Amino acid sequence: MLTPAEWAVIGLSLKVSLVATGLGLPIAFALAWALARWRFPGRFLLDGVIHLPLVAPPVVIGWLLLSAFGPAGPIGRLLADLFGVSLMFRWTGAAVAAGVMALPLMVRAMRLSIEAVDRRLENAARTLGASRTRTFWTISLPLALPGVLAGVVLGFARSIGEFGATIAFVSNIPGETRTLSLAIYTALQTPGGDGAAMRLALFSVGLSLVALAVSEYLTRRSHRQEARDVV
Amino acid sequence: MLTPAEWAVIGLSLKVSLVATGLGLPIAFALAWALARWRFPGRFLLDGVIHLPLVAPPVVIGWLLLSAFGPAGPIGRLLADLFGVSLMFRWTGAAVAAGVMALPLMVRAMRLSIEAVDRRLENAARTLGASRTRTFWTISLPLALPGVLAGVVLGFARSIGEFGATIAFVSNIPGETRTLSLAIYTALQTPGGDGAAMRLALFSVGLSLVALAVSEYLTRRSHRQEARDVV
Amino acid sequence: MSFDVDVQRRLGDVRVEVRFSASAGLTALYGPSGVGKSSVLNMIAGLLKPDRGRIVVAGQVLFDADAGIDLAPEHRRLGYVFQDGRLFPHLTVRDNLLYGRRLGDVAGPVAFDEIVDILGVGPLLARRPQGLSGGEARRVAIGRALLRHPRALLMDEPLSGVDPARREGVLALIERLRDQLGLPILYVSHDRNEVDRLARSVVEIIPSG
Amino acid sequence: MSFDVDVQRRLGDVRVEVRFSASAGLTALYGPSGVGKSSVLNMIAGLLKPDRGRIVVAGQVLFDADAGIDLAPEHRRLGYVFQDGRLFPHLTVRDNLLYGRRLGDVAGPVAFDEIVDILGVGPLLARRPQGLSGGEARRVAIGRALLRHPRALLMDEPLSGVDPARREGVLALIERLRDQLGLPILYVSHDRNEVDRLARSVVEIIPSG
Amino acid sequence: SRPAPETPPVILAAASLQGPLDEALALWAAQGHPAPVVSYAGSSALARQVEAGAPTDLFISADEAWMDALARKQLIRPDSRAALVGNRLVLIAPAASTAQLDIRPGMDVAALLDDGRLAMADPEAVPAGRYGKAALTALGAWTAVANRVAPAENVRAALALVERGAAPLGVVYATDARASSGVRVVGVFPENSHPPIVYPIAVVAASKQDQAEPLRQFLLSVPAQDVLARHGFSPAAAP
Ligand SMILES: Nc1ncnc2c1ncn2[C@@H]1O[C@H](COP(=O)(O)OP(=O)(O)OP(=O)(O)O)[C@@H](O)[C@H]1O
Ligand SMILES: Nc1ncnc2c1ncn2[C@@H]1O[C@H](COP(=O)(O)OP(=O)(O)OP(=O)(O)O)[C@@H](O)[C@H]1O
Ligand SMILES: [Mg+2]
Ligand SMILES: [Mg+2]
Repeated sequence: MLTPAEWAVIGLSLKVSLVATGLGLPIAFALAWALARWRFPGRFLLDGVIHLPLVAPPVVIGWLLLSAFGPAGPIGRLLADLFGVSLMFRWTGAAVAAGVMALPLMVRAMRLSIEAVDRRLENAARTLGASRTRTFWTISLPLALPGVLAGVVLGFARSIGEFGATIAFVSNIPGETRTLSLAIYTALQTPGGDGAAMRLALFSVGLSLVALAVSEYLTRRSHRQEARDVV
Repeated sequence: MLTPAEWAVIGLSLKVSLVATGLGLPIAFALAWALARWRFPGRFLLDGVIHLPLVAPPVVIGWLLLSAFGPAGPIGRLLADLFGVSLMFRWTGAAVAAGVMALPLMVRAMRLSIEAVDRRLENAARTLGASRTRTFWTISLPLALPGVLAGVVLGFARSIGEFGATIAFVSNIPGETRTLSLAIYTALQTPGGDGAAMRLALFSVGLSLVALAVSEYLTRRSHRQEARDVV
Repeated sequence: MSFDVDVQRRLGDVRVEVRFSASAGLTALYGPSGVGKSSVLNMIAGLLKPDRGRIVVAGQVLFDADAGIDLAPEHRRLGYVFQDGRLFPHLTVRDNLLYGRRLGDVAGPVAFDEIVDILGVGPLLARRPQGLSGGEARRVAIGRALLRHPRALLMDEPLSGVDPARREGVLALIERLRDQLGLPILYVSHDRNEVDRLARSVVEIIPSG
Repeated sequence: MSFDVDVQRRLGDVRVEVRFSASAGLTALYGPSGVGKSSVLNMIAGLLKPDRGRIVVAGQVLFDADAGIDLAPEHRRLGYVFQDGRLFPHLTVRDNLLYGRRLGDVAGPVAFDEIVDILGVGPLLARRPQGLSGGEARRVAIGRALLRHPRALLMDEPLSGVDPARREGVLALIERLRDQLGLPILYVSHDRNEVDRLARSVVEIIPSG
Repeated sequence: SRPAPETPPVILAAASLQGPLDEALALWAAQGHPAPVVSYAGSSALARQVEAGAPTDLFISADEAWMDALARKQLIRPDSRAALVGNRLVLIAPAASTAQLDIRPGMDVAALLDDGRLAMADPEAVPAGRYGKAALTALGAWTAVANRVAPAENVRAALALVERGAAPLGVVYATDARASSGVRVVGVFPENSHPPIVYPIAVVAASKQDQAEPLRQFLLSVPAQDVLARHGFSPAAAP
């Protein structure tokens, strides 16, 4: 049903999106936590910067990434000098692009849930001898879980769909940066490629439905409620 | 500092984004409510469809909109026959595109907050004589407000940044559908257009910072907490 | 009969099964923790649906499984003081108190100012529930239920957390509602003193099965 | 001295100002609603920072504004039964009870099984707090604080909502902790009977200016 | 055949070359060379990647402007610049349309549009749009349609607007029109009505790939040009 090339594209998309969401998750959570819990100078500015990838057209973000991470860019040079690593034309660069674009969505969802956590329960944990760290892991984080899962789903879906920043940053290299979205674009650029594009689009949708289902399952498990109606 | 043409672009962007977010808000809230509160067959599918604009590359959504709302499309024909209205190449079409792309973000944020509303408070309102409707307006909605505001900010920012679906659906007509994002894209297409693009991008960012600030203000006002530390 | 209750409902492993008829006045509902007292109040208030049974309050059938009657909570006109407070966090104390006030009847059986005075919540009116002390919140909850101008009262340990000084005033108020207005009251308490003082009849629920 | 407290703190318009020294045994904190009893417990527990003052419990300085001492709540080793319960909704009753258990000391002064038995929460162990009745939740909260193996106890109306049958057992348990283990206990209650039975000394807080 | 080098050459090519170029490169690979890596995207994005120092060997642009920009910055080897292929512009209508028009000076495109719009790649930004504007201007038809244009993101998007009946007419490349069953070619614009449509190719200055120059020459050679011509591209005279 799927050609080997299509399988490769799906595998690549999955890899890129999982890495983008996986690495984005702790960063997004840390940012969400800081925005929800701390008052510090520059807080509003940080909030604005996080929203940037949402507000600017993706190609602008791709271009900014290119300027920063490209071989001539400041971060790109640093990475090359220190680790001999380059993101150019690499799937790692695609993951960075997807992660950056997904970040605002992840942060917002997580922040909503963190702000809803009942601080009195955290205080109760402290009186029971739990350090800040233990309180975080055993109380705050589990209570914020719905937002974390929602953030992960949004971020994963956005990563699967990410196109503009990726193609502008790491181009459209088959097997390396040509994810599902880019493959769909490529197919659409080929005369008569609409059919292939639609097939691929269906797989995007399939992937995200799986992600949705997993998150629904996890949410339900963590909130496994007793049968009693809430009255 | 800004040319009249640039002012026009900013005005148009604002109009398109405000309409997209304004009309999207009740729809998104209704969907979020349904997903959070009701169990119905097809619920999972609905959830998947809502996420579609996030997962598929924007151009695919643009073409789907074109197929549905175009003169030959089923909805397009209906609109034309019933109201003599066409969205093609109109700013209204741009607003529809932006709204569709923003929808998943709005729905998710609102749903998170709706799920966090304490049902026992709603029950208390009912015993005090409030109908379902009054309970909704006076209890459920105010308690879900953080999510509604977060959804509106995300949606507005996404609308400002929306590019791919818009240009595919209603093309890039100056004064009608050329929003900030499309103008930025146009500028980036020509060698040496970087400067103009960056200027415009700064205005996108400015617009969304204003939206952020307004939402922060509203959130804080609605949660105006008494000075007492939560202990 | 002011309360005519015959209900049955499963909650997890527990089976709540209660049947009683109470004449006018205040009826105390008594029984060990977890026996289902709050659940009975919830069923009468329309928040928890009995698996089967019939509920009649002050002559009106609120629920009848066989007849398919199940009045919405907002149509039962009962004042319910919840065991767990449930003040609306986004409203001021004043707006909490006035939430159930029926449009039109500004002057109820007991005036707003008098209730505020008896409960001693006057200085709190402009505040939000968040910073209230335990006893303060409790008194606001009592006031909110009374100001709804109910046809009958359901009170689930209303005086827990209320200090002795205020307690006297509230007890007197309850007696007044009971005697002067003839309000049927169903009252849950573990405190024998309260029950002895207020109750015309005591219904004791014993664990079933 | 088991409690040596001298604190002051503004809360909105209210000024809470309390000074007392309590010798060993159980000390009752008594006073009208809103006078600041819970706030004092919160300050002792380290959850609310006094504007100025000093707190010494069982010989250890927990807070001293002048000396700049302010121990984190988790280092104060106090068992706190909150006025508002605060069970962890995502944990089972068992995990709630064991949350404060210190690693290593499996057998505390009072064994898990015995506490579960006295509190009558055995059948609830596998459940989540959500469906618990008022009295059940209260008893779990008591057990949770005791199983933390505290150096001293803070109890804010711990028996409100607990039914007479269980109350006797819990009272006996508190007496045992007080006498056999010599645990200093600070006890807030509006119930004169409880206070008379348990307290060696009563500290009455009166509203300040 | 020679031993294959470790890394294949990297080509950045305008998206509209996608199918035909792949076919031509397959011939190259069939000769025993390692298959080149090709990235298809918009010329502007690709040119910026070259600017940023991305590791590439060949750049094929959809128009001269971006190649000029790279040449000015000495990012391509000047002697390697050549015209790879050319293309033609056509006026299209939906397949079901009965529109008839002679493409010649003085033609009335506006009348055919009725109250619809003329779909074309953005005349301000996209090469195909610039050529289209030039052609319509040369034929004296631009002023009448200037504010009736639907500027699309690229040629394919313009084609999609016509295919779906959203626009009654469109200006696209001949190569795109011929591959679509949803549109009908109304007429071909005379070659002299617009600047020559050229896809320039050049070796990137920073390339260290020995295969780059042979590959460039292969693409300009008869077998490769035949493949491209079969898809409707016209052979371009070397500049
Ligand atoms: N999902 C459930 N699974 C098992 N038991 C449940 C469930 N929901 C409620 N229960 C039990 O139903 C019983 C009745 O609860 P209810 O709140 O009515 O008790 P109560 O008589 O008001 O007790 P209290 O005096 O402690 O407030 C309790 O034992 C409670 O644990
Ligand atoms: N932000 C605030 N503004 C005004 N008053 C406040 C604020 N926060 C707390 N208070 C008041 O501080 C007082 C002390 O509260 P606390 O909970 O300590 O009382 P308490 O003695 O425990 O009363 P109770 O017996 O009712 O539990 C209360 O009157 C409360 O309303
Ligand atoms: Mg109860
Ligand atoms: Mg208190």
